[in-house]
Amino acid sequence: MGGLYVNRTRLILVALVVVLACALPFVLSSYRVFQFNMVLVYAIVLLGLNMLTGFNGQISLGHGAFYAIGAYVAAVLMDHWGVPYWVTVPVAGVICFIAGFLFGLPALRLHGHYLALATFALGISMPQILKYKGLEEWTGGVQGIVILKPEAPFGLNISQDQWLYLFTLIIALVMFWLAWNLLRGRIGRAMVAIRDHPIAAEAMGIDVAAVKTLTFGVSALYAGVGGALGAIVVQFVAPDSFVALVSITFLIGIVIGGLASISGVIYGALFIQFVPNIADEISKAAPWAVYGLFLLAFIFLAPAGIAGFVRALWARLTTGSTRKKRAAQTQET
Amino acid sequence: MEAFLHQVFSGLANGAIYASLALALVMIYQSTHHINFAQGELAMFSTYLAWAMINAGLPYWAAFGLTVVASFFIGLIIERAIVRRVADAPVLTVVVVFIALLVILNSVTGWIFTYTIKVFPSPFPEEPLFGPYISSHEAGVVGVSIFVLVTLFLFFRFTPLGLAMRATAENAVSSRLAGIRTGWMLALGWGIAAAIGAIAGMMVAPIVYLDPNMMSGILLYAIAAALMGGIDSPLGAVIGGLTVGVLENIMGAYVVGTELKLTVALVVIIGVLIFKPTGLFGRSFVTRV
Amino acid sequence: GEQQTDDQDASVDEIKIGSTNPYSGPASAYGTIGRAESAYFKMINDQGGINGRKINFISLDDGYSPPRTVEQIRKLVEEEEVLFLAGTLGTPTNSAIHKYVNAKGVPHVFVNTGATKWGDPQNFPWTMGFNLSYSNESKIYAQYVLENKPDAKIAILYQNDDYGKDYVHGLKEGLGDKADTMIVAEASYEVTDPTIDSQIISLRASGADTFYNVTTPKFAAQAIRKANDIGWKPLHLLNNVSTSVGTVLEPAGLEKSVGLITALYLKDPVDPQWADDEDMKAYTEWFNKYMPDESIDDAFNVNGYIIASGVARLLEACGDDLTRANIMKQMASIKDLQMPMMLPGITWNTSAEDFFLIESAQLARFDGKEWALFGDVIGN
Amino acid sequence: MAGSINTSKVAESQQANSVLLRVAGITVRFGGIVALDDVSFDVRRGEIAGLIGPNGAGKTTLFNCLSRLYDWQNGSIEFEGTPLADVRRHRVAELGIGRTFQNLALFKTMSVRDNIKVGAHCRSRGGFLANALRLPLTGREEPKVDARTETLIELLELGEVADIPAVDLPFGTQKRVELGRAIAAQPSLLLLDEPAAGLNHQEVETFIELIRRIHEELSLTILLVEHHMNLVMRVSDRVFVLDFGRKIADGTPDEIRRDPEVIRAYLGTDS
Amino acid sequence: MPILEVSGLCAGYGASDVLHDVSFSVEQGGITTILGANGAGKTTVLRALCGMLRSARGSIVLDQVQVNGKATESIVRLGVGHVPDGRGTFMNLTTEENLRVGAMTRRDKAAVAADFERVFSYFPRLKERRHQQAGTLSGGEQQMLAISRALMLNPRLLLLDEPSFGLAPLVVQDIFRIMRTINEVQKVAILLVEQNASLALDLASTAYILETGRVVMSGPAHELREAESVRKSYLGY
Ligand SMILES: Nc1ncnc2c1ncn2[C@@H]1O[C@H](COP(=O)(O)OP(=O)(O)OP(=O)(O)O)[C@@H](O)[C@H]1O
Ligand SMILES: Nc1ncnc2c1ncn2[C@@H]1O[C@H](COP(=O)(O)OP(=O)(O)OP(=O)(O)O)[C@@H](O)[C@H]1O
Ligand SMILES: [Mg+2]
Ligand SMILES: [Mg+2]
Repeated sequence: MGGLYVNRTRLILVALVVVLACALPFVLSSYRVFQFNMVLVYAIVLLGLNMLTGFNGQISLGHGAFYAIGAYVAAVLMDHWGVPYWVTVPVAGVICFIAGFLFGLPALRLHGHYLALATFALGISMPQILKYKGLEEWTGGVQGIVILKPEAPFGLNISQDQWLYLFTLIIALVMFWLAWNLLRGRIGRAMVAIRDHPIAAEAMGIDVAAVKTLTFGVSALYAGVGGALGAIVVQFVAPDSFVALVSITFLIGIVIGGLASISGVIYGALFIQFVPNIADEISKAAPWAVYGLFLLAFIFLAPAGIAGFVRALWARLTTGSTRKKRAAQTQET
Repeated sequence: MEAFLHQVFSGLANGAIYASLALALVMIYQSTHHINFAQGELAMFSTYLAWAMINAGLPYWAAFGLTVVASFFIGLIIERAIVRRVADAPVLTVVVVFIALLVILNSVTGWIFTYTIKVFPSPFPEEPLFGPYISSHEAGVVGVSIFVLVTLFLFFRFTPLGLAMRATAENAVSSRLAGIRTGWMLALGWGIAAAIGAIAGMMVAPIVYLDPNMMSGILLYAIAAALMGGIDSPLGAVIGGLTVGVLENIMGAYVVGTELKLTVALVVIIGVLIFKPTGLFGRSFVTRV
Repeated sequence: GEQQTDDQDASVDEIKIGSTNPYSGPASAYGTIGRAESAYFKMINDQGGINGRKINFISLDDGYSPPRTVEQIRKLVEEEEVLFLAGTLGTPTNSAIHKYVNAKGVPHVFVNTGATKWGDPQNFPWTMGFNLSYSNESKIYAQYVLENKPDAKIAILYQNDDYGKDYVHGLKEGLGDKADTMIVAEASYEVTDPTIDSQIISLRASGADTFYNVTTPKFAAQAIRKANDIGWKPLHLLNNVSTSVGTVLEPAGLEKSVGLITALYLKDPVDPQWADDEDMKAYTEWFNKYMPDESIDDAFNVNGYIIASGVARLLEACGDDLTRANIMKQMASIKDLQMPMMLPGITWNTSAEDFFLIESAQLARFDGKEWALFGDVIGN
Repeated sequence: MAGSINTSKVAESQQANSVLLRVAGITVRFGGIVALDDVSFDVRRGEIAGLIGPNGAGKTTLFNCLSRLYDWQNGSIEFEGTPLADVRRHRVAELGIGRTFQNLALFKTMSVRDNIKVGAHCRSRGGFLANALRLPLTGREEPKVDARTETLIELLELGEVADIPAVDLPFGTQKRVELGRAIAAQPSLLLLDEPAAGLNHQEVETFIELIRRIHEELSLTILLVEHHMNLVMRVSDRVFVLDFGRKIADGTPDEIRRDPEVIRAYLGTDS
Repeated sequence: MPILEVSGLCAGYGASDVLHDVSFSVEQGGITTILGANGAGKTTVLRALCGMLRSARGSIVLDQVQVNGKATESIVRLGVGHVPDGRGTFMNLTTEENLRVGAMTRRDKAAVAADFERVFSYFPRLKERRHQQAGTLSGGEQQMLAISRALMLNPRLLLLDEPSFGLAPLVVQDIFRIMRTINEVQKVAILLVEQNASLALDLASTAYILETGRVVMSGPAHELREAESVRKSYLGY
């Protein structure tokens, strides 16, 4: 976490990635643009989850639930009230923030595996709640809701896919910027301090309960924004889109990408978006087995996540000094 | 009233299923401090082994014994070959390894044995035990769970090996400094857990049928049961399992209906945990500075 | 959205067809359907293809997750540029792409679920379902009950998803005004439930004398066995999804299955009554050659086999006019087609207004050995 | 921080000898164990008070009460007139009580610099929104925290290791980081739990200098638990002695050194 | 004939070494002490001896057995008790269970029982706290427990990393008395790392001074006691 110095190389790198990301929809086919659009969506969700789990140390196996809430908020708003798609995104964020905060309150009492279970339970229950008769009028029950795809505004001469991608990209950049600010400042330090030693953190004057619940809220907010964007991109929400497996996939994303790493969520998002397809191409008989092997391979080759791997590589390339290397091990990019 | 009793008994029978897998979870927790998400699939895989042996003509008990032994070694090998490599990694990394194992086992089993359900025989007589309430097999499952519970309890409480395993799970470095072969303790923990899982699988399969997804639902309940009972307590696992079984039935039949019964049951469990954060029978450990 | 007209050039010697199936994930039991379809096309290609063209059947994994279906279908349509889609499996998954494929004008046929919405030519002219719709099937049972047991007290067990709810809805429609009085209990289950014992106990306790069992194979077997074990002997109506003798009734116990009633339209490879049937011989021969590692018991394979043979049949009908418009046109002009592995007398019929392929079935009662068909073929 | 020297000197002379911390009749039980038994004492503003006693006498337990980690069954603790019982845990630091931990409680993965910055948490402002949006407030606060941190790093000679994760440092250095973290909160009362454990003779000498220096420069009141008699006796103005949870003596170091009860229970003869 | 003979030991954590070419020995039944400043590498030496550092190179001979590269537990089973830096308490086990873990390698039930009584007589506090969760013991109590745990192993060679750490003066005196006793009565050889140089040099026969990972001085303890530099840095007179 320490030494988040914004040096020039890093700035250039970030700028390069952003430029590349902006250029993407103009060089790739619509279908690929759609895939990368989902990568951005996942990256936002993973960023929130990593904030909670990686930085703050609260394990969530149920973030799919907030992703679902975000998606449904967007879908219901658009479907029932004709709310413009871009309005639904912040609304979904706010609603999920509240939901996350409220869930975070009882979660304060639970630690480790017990918290993991509680969040997992949330993930498992969500499809059932979405199917529930009493909510059917809004949620469309098991049928789900079909959403219309937005056109590019201001008479821009670009396709819907390109526009949606850019729209998502802008939001993603904002979300990354916010997370970056948050994590490198006073609150970010407090989050990590709580993860490393909650008792000492409290003795240092950190309101552990408040930081934890708010982190839960913010993390749910990210999931909700991601959910809303995901719903708009996929143009469809249904309970079956938000099964417990989704939450597990998000967890895989942050671990493979790199716990407590901001850049890691991008790697993680790429992994969860593309590796299942690769697995499918390798075997129709047992694609899951292939997927599992990929997981194991990544964990073994990059135990600190892809971000950690890249960092170590970078450290080896740039300096031979042991000090820096050591510092890099726990620093984050 | 009769229906109510029936629901309770059926809940107990289901609960015994959850308990049997929960015991395997407690076993692995005690010896590694992890919750093994692949435990259910491991049990399922073991049960397929037993099924294959029985199909090949082996008598039930021979297949049973061989399966338990084979599962022990499978657990051992998985620990040595795979889990060992992430021994020092953060919990979540290990969780991902478990998930990888889960999907691999699930998928490979489906591939080898196909997804059609299979009948798995019961070692217990056909006739029901208490009228229509509970079958002999279900009663048998309860009995087996209690047997495993008592064995585990005695093992951890009174044998040096049990103590060595607990010590290893808690502080591997200090354990090595006490001369404990921690590598073997972890492998042994996996082995025993896999063996218990195999027993659980063979007890469960006659009731739910054998298929590659047989355990995925049960695992969820078993985790809930183990945590509600206290993840370090074999007794808690059994009582947790039975409670979850009954609770779920009563919720579904009389309180919230079947659609939300799982949700509500989970809410109740979490409620219990909030009230008692280490589970009903879990020991609470103080961290002091 | 823009409508694409990249119909395939008739001169090509390969026809690309796209599909999705859950090969991974909790629904991977259905994966065998996709593998059966692929195996069938392999046979077709081995025999020289259709009208001299090989079939390139690209079936992708969607894990039964709607967002992934959208992604895979877009890949098939936009990257692979398949001529059409066939046999995509699952209601939520197909719902997710329903609008997309119709906007794109890509034929989306033999949709492999029984939801009613796949037969709506007005709004979705490019989509046509395959199965007898769940609601039509339900209406057959409703009619049967109304005729044979007018004062029945019905208890329903259904899977808590669109498949289950479609069935329940269909039954209620079929019963009409009497639905409220006749249906005395409903209980649902989740696919993750280990057992449905509790539900069976509740349903029995409702005093029902008729049991409408809307479950997938594993739960169907559990339900049949459990009802029997607790001594509940209702008129037991079992949905067509789970009529496989090999994978449902045998596990449940053949003697416990006696008296089950269902609506059939496919032949079951394990049902002894078809042992000497020509269709079945061809099927078995194909199966042993092309799917040696799979289980012949599994009636899901029949589903894949028929869909694939339907697709082959469709391509034959299209001749050299391999345009998307022609595909839909041929799809919508099937008359009294008797396909292999379909029950005798159950034919396919479609028209520009009628996008339901299979609309009839025949009731059957399980006699402990085989499904004894009785009554006429019901439906149009 | 450096600038505060003069003003605080004035304040100190005004308030000299006023009671900063009052512990009255504190009793703490764990099941059957009585860890503290009716313990009372005062710490005056500006002094260095030593707290000694055999192992398990209850010294750390007392510290844990002062930072509200433990609840006590009887008695009261007042800090600057505020009853501590009414103060929530995370408010203790803000109130002016800082501490180090006997067994180290650093934020392991964080760098030395960040550890110290966390220490300054209670003296800076800016919540989630201000941080995420980089409101002007953050722009003002962060540089202040940075500056204070750098001053402390210099004071404690941690410059060499400032970017290294705390967990990789030798024990003694970690103790210094903890000290830095504690004083970053600008406490008026500093609780040190065995700060010199594991230091050799020369290091203890250096440490005594350091203690005196921070006491002076930061005008702190210090309550010190230590088994290193040389250190305690040299820096303390007064010493309290606990044994089996009970206070058995208090007085100047000289008085304590001669107290037969203390010699019997704690010091032994050859020290 | 030394029970422990170390030569050319290099070891570290990660990329660079902390120890450079360290050589020393402990005589059979003797007491050797290693002194050194904070971070000099004393703990690292003890860790390397016990096979806890993969990076360790050089030769370590324990009673004529080359133990380099052996697993920690195998080395321990040769009769090496280790009171580690940081105490290594099993926080969630009881005091008694901690001690039972210490005696895990032993089969002689009666002797173990006797040793229980012995360590309880050394540290009556532990007996009182017998069934308490060890994690809640006070710092000093945990230190007593760590020493006792090592004694329960009935070692031939005892490695002590700052045994007096966090102990009250009286107890420190006790500990050194105990060390002397077990050394004399049970012929346990001791390698002592200690900050209280005065006591350590009194107890030990041989001493080594470690500075930034190198042995800079060694010899009979009483001689080192007189050395100017040792007096200034470690003894304070
Ligand atoms: N949470 C707790 N549960 C049970 N007993 C406790 C707890 N905390 C402390 N104790 C007991 O209270 C007594 C006092 O402990 P404390 O840590 O205050 O001692 P101390 O004076 O700091 O000793 P040391 O000098 O060894 O650090 C000890 O005997 C300890 O075992
Ligand atoms: N786990 C570790 N990871 C990385 N570096 C370490 C680790 N442990 C110790 N070091 C480094 O190795 C060097 C020697 O440390 P060691 O603990 O051996 O010193 P020591 O002489 O025992 O000091 P002390 O008196 O503090 O116990 C120190 O510079 C320390 O930073
Ligand atoms: Mg203490
Ligand atoms: Mg050391």
